[in-house]
Amino acid sequence: MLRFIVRRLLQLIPILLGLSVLLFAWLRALPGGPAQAALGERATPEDIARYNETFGLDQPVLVQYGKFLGRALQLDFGTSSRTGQAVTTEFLERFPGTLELTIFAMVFAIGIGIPLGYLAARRHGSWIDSSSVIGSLLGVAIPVFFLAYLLRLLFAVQLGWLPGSGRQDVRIDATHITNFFVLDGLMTREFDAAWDAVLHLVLPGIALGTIPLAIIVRITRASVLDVVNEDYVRTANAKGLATATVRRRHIIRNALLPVSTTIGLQTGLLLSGAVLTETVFAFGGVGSALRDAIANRDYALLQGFILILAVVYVLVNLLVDISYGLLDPRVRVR
Amino acid sequence: MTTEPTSPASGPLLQVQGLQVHFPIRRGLFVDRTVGHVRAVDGVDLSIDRGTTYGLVGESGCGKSTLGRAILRLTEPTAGKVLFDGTDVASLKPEPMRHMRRRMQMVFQDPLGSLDPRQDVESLLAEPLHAHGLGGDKPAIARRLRELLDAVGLPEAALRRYPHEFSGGQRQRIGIARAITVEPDLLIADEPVSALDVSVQAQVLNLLEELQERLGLTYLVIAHDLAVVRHISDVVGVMYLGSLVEQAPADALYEAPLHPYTRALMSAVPVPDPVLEDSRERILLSGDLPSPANPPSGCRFHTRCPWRQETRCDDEVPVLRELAPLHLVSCHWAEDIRDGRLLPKSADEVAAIQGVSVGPTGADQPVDSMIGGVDEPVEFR
Amino acid sequence: MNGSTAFSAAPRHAASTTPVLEVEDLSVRFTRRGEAGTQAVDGVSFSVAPGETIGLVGESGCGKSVTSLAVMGLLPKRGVQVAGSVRLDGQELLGAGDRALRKLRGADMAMVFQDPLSSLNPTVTIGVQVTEVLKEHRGMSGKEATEEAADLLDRVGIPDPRRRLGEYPHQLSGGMRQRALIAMALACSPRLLIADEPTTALDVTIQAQILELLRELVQGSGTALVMITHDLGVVAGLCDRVHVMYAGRIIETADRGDLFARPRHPYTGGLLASVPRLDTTRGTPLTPIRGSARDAIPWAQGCAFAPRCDSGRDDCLTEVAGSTVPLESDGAGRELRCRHPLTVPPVAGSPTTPGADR
Amino acid sequence: ASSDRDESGTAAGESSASGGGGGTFVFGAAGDPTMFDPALATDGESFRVTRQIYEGLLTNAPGTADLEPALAESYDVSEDGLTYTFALREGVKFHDGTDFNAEAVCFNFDRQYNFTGLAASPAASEYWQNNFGGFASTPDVPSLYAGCEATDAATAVITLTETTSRFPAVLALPSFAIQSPAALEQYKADELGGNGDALTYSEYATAHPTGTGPFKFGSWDRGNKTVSIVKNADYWGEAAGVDEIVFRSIADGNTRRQELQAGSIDGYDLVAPADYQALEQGGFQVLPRDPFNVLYLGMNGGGIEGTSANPALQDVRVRQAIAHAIDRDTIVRSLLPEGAEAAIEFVPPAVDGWTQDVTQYAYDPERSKSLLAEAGATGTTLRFYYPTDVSRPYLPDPAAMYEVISKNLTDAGFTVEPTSLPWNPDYLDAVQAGQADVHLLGWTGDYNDAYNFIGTFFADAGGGKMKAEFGGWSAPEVFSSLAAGDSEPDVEARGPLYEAANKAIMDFLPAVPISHAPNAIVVAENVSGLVPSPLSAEDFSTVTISE
Amino acid sequence: MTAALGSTRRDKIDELAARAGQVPAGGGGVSLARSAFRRLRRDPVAIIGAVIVVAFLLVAALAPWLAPRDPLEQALLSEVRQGSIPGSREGFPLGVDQLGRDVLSRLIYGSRQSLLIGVVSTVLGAVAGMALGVLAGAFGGWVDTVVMRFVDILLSIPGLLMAISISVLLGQNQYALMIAIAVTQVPVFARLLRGSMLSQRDSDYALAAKALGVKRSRIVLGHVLPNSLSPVIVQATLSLATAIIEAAALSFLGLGDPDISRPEWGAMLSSAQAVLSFAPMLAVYPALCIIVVALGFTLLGESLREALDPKFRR
Ligand SMILES: Nc1ncnc2c1ncn2[C@@H]1O[C@H](COP(=O)(O)OP(=O)(O)OP(=O)(O)O)[C@@H](O)[C@H]1O
Ligand SMILES: Nc1ncnc2c1ncn2[C@@H]1O[C@H](COP(=O)(O)OP(=O)(O)OP(=O)(O)O)[C@@H](O)[C@H]1O
Ligand SMILES: [Mg+2]
Ligand SMILES: [Mg+2]
Repeated sequence: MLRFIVRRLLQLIPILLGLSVLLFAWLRALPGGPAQAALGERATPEDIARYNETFGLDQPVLVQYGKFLGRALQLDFGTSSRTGQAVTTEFLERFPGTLELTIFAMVFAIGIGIPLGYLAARRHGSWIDSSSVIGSLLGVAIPVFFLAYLLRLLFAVQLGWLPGSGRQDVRIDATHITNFFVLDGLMTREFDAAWDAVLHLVLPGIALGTIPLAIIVRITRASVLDVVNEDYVRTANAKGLATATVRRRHIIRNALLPVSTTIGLQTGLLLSGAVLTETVFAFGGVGSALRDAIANRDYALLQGFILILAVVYVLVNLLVDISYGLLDPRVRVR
Repeated sequence: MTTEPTSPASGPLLQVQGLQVHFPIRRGLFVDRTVGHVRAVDGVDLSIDRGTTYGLVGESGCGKSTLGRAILRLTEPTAGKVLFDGTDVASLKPEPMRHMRRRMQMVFQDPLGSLDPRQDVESLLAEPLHAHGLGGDKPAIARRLRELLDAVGLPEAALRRYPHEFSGGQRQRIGIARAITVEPDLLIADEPVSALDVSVQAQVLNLLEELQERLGLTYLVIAHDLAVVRHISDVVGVMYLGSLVEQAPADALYEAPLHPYTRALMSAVPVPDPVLEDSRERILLSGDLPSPANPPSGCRFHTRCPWRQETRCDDEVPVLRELAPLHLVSCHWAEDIRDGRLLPKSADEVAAIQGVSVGPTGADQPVDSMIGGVDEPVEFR
Repeated sequence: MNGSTAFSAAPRHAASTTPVLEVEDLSVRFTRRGEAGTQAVDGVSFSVAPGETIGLVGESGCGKSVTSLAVMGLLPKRGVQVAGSVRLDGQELLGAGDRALRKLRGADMAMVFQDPLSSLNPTVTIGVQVTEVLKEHRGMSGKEATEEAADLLDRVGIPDPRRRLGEYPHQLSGGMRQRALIAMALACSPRLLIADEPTTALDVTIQAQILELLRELVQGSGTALVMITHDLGVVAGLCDRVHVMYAGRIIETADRGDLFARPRHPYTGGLLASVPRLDTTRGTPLTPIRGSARDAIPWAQGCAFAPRCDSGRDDCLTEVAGSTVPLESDGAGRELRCRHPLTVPPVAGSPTTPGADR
Repeated sequence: ASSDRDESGTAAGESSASGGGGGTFVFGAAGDPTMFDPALATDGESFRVTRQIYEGLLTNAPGTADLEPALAESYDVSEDGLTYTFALREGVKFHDGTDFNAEAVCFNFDRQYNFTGLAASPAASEYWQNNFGGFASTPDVPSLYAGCEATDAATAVITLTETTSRFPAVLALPSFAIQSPAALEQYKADELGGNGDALTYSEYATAHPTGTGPFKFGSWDRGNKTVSIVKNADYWGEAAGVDEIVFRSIADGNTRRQELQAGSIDGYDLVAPADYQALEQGGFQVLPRDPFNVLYLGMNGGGIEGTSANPALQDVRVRQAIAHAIDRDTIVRSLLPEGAEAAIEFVPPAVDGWTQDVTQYAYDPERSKSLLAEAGATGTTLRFYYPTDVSRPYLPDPAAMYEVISKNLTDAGFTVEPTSLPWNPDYLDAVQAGQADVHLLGWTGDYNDAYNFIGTFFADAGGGKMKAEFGGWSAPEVFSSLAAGDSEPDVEARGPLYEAANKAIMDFLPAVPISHAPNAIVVAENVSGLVPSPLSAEDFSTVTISE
Repeated sequence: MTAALGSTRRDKIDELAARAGQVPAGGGGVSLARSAFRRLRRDPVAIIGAVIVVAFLLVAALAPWLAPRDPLEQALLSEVRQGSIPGSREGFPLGVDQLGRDVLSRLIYGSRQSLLIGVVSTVLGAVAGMALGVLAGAFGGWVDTVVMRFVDILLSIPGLLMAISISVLLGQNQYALMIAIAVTQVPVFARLLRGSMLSQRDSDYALAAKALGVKRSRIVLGHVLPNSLSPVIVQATLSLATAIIEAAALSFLGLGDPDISRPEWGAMLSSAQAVLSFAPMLAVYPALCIIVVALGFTLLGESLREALDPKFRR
């Protein structure tokens, strides 16, 4: 097991190296380069030269890359040209929000997707089945800004039940320690703040969760359909087990194996930046930071975030594989 | 339709000497290291005379298919020689090897799986001709295909059909037809009938015999059903855990099996004859086939052998020796068993003595999570 | 420990001759949207007495499994029409509620399937899969059930049962998996055991072990056993009575000895002649039945076997005879569905009718 | 120089609030601020916050672009226009308790003049360099600033090196607000770090901005995208009407509107013109800012090396054809909010120097066609650049504007080849490097002086050419008329000079002015006291909230 | 009489007997694709999907004849009141957009561009991904490792960022847009095909071909590849739907086709969001089109998945 984990972590090295080369090359290939981006349209050639000298950009690309790598190894990914903060600091500020949002979205997607997928499979061909297929498609095909608009119109504007954007009500005086607002609220016993932070997750969580929801419904449905035709389900029925036992122990348990992989992959995708959702919900997470960085050509931040997110992505996949091994004794890692 | 005149029948067509196939078990931190071997085939010698049939039996996982494939170099042998008509197949370079394949063909166990589902019968049968540049022009090829279909008893209409449209027996006929398209000398049939119903099985067996007669083919037939093997073989080899334990002319083997394993195997085959079934003595073996990755020491069969003796069996590897003319056996006590000087123990006794333990033979395929579960990358959120 | 075990010495219904299972005129039809229905089982009747073993034989696709699933009530609910009557100890099963059936399944009737690996849940330990039956039907507590399960595994010949209880199916060898399945089936000493090709996936030596085990169990406990197989050898060794099926119907029924000695239906004869035998010498040609089961015609048009039959005459078709080919008594303890049965016992090597192959 | 910098303006002026009921006012901003040292800031969202915290010597009168005293109660200017003497307000204290005085004023100007290193880079001190030129450390770059002297605690004298129309108007810009020298030193405001590829800002700029304004810095929660400022109880003027203002950054316009409708914010900026009606019907107060901007279609004659703009535009008839092709009235009616007007020249009518008396190019596609035919340029392909992902006060919906103008041009016989780029930096880079044949851009004035518009656009950028955005047009008559206006110290005398410049420009037609459009800020029904500023320089201290 | 009858029956049995042991009756051979197609034809889900897709393809092809008006014609000039332009108007079945253009005509013409984007970017992505997949799947070993690591790298970059960086590098135009979308699809196709090829590579028929002496290149390209394609085909149908959706997302970010006059659903949708508050239908129509087309492709894909599944093969 440990070997497996170490092995996977070691595999991360070539990925990160490749990715950093790619990113580095990409940024150097852009017209204008970092200096132009930082100094803006007004920059004279002398300004650019001065800037390049200051930040060592006049050196050969290989030297620059080496320096970049050296710093990156110490978790120093440079400074955001937009906010002037260290990229790592910026990430630590932004990631907790995204993580909270992702967790909420996945809880939403899983909580609804699995039962719905199961139901659709068991009522194969019925209206529940067809409407779950079409409904999940709606989830994928509705552009998020439109969905966000509708959700907010209903729940924030018309009904006034839920906050429509942001991470926490500005009128609540909350203490932030970890930047996980929910966790902070619990830690400081500011339960109203924690609850408020949870409420703020609902609408963006739903908007973000629709795609994983749709995919989970589909995979669950397909997987349950496969499993109910398996011989061991027939065996379980032949043993006269109660329907509930058959469902829980023999159908759902096995049907969830492929679903768990999907859940992991989707979590990885969501973590790497819900750019649009965070933007339309003014949610201070990684996604909106990425978008700001793009809009402002904040290359250091892009570079750093993408590298860190790649690590996150791989780690999530590693977790998926490990949990898959835990769920399925056949592939238990050695 | 005759085989091209073979060189004066000097010696056997196929000779296998000390053939080994070891599959490495790889495991490792960053770079895979080999931590052990599955000894699927572990030193097999055999030879097959022209125009005869060699039957190979043994239990699942004992290495029959691997041996068959290694002979055709579909799996690379680890060691040993495969002399086909005097040429060492194992040392041929890829292109000469490809040409050599024209003379040695294979019929597979799973008739459907071995036919490309996307090819119709015509292109299935023509493919080997094209591959070896045989068959001449179009009309000639068409003629040849018709001959082939005729030989395996399929109507001409079959040409434009696809494998999934045929019944199991017909599919196997197609597989056989394809194998004989290039007029091979040797045909290795890996469990050609075990996927078929008995009545169909009989049809295919008859077909194989008929073809041998007409074309002078040499067969290596692999099967786990002793009755089938006996039915078509001149010489039968019995394999256990990667090695031959007994080899003899079919009749001799069935009349007087010498190796304990052969005896057990024979007594275990159900016979459609209640009288015989009720009367015959059963030799039940305890436990399962040990793992070829970790074979028992000494005589490989000693963990399940009802005749196992305290001496020799556990640590001394028996060699294949000729006990009667052409009758080879690898058992230390073969003479004593034959002459009834040793009596078998019951399966329970053996199990008790051996403290049977069987390693998992189940599949532990590595799961590449990257292969599974790919989904649409809708992540534009 | 709970006293009553699966195969304790005295059969509970030793003397009783009332059948455990009576199947009467069972028909199963699969219907699919937009497709012609498949009559998988067509008026099958048979019964099994306690301690008796009957065999259902026939080629692939002739309806053996569907019959057994219908008896167990395990056919899918939709797209299937079942008719006739299935009685277990006099209790009608067809049309019984799901709940009632679940009570009976596993407890009074049990089933062992062909492929022991796929029939076991890969993600649940053997222990759980055995104990869940005990808990369900015998109301045992966790601890009791574990004890009992270990005992069961021991009795079906799995060494070191306690360790095995904690293992997963893939960690067991094929023979042991099948033993575990049998242990589950026998957990509640069922009155009826259906074994659907229980050894087909196994090696010969393992098959022999399993058959031996079944033989002992049935003899010891008075359980009625329905053995489904296409292997005539298995039937010859195990069954008391044999029902030969073709295209969804029983075409011949006889006691074991009778059947093999004097097959009457050309199909049965053909089957026996197709099997290569250990005691024949090389070169003896086999006499297979020509064609394949695909070539059957619907029973409504006559004898389904007629297209492949060498002794077929024109009255094998309904229109000629005016009625369907009936299953009729054919001497003591025999039934036959054939208008032109065999007279000469087929011996391998001496084909019933000339001009066999193709 | 950039031709776009609409959100700069001057800091809040005297408070006129009635000292309302307190409470928290939540305002929806369109983006995150970068930091709060106005001397180093460049973006509107940062300035919106610093305007409430700091004050300059001068400010703009509420609701206008006119100058008004702030920390300076009055000033005198010498005859030659080079020496300005400011009489400072007394008894004013910075938020950290230190005194505001002439020393502090000079400290601030000297600070910027003495920037070195990273702080002197254009990325950091953009406003100083635009308005005052070079630094003490860069003698080769001329500086407008000569020095500052605190003659007594309440008198500061600033001397200049040349006469310019910019001064003293620039003093109302937020960049030249007066910050606490003590705090600047304590929190090392000038120690800009340079780590990796960018500047890092000081602790002062991110956590301890200290001014004299009606609000003090509260906190900045980046994760929640909010900045909070709290009422300065010791403010010298009228105290703020609310206890706290929270600026929430909400990038998406629809989200801002819905959040206002849901009641979670009390007001927001950058209201989409399409939303005016719905908001007003919903009981919200849409407060339009007087138009103080211009939208134009830039044209490029290809006079810049390294670019390949269309030489056909060299012909004035082709440029006139473009001007006649554009249907300004329809654009104003259908694409711009109420109160917008068609532009006949590059300054809004409110600015001195505007004149009716310029050559006007009425909508006349037939005329365009004939002009084109005359010039032999029928079917000329125009590479038309327009920005995406942006909404400017003068250009609320660039895509729609592009579509209409492109249709106009096509109707007049041009062929249009569109290019769209993200606003910053791609679009700005591209058009300012002269890559477009025609492009959409505009300008919001910084202060009320015509030169701030036309000078910024069309002055000689060196070598007798306009800047690259305008394809390096060489128009000596335009250059000389502009220079005349800029160097006239007498405000009254500048008007006619600028009128002449406007005429010259419209004759030469280096670009086509299209419209002056108002934009609006919106607040909830219960908010009062917010005066919209044409410079977007709203003072939030006058805001009150009623229950 | 009976005899005569009897003899005809006899013939019938002979005929039946003759048929026994022969290939099934019926017309010509049915290839796997054909039999899958047959199954599709019987599947109501597939029919719905196909009808939708074909309908939209027809609309796209016949746009000039179907559209009631010129999709570019702006009716601004006749308007006097500001703010009243988008919305319903007499003579325009679905109303007009902000610039007074006929929404119905724009939707009809928009199907061309949207479907084009879907098809081109899916084809590009599939071809590039498949090339990688074939490389990895056919050669295995270190080629496989290198290719798959590269694919991992692609996968770990958020798709949106990748699309943006590509449009920055290539400049903004509709081809860059299509390439940007295609690139996000590449790793999916690559992984799918590789996985599928790995499993097919060890199949009996590939081994059989090798045993017959067929050349390696022919085995890979002629046997393994075609048989590995069915998951790719399914994925391609699904990708068609997602490509259209992604184009809409990129339009929303201002990274769409710069020639926004050319009607395209994604661009229509994103420009409509400026007037959501009072003309929501402007967004609803293109959104519906996208959803319905996506539904069509998805249904088709899902039923293809079943039709091509070897499990259902008979
Ligand atoms: N490619 C391979 N890699 C590793 N091990 C293999 C491979 N192929 C076969 N083996 C192992 O080699 C042993 C012999 O396999 P082989 O297929 O030759 O047996 P067999 O006698 O043909 O069995 P069966 O009757 O089941 O076909 C088995 O233990 C099998 O697991
Ligand atoms: N779920 C089902 N839907 C439709 N047809 C079915 C279904 N299950 C079985 N059949 C059909 O019923 C017939 C009988 O099948 P059954 O499984 O009973 O055969 P069998 O005798 O058990 O064959 P085998 O020896 O291959 O197991 C076959 O033609 C089969 O195609
Ligand atoms: Mg094998
Ligand atoms: Mg069956």
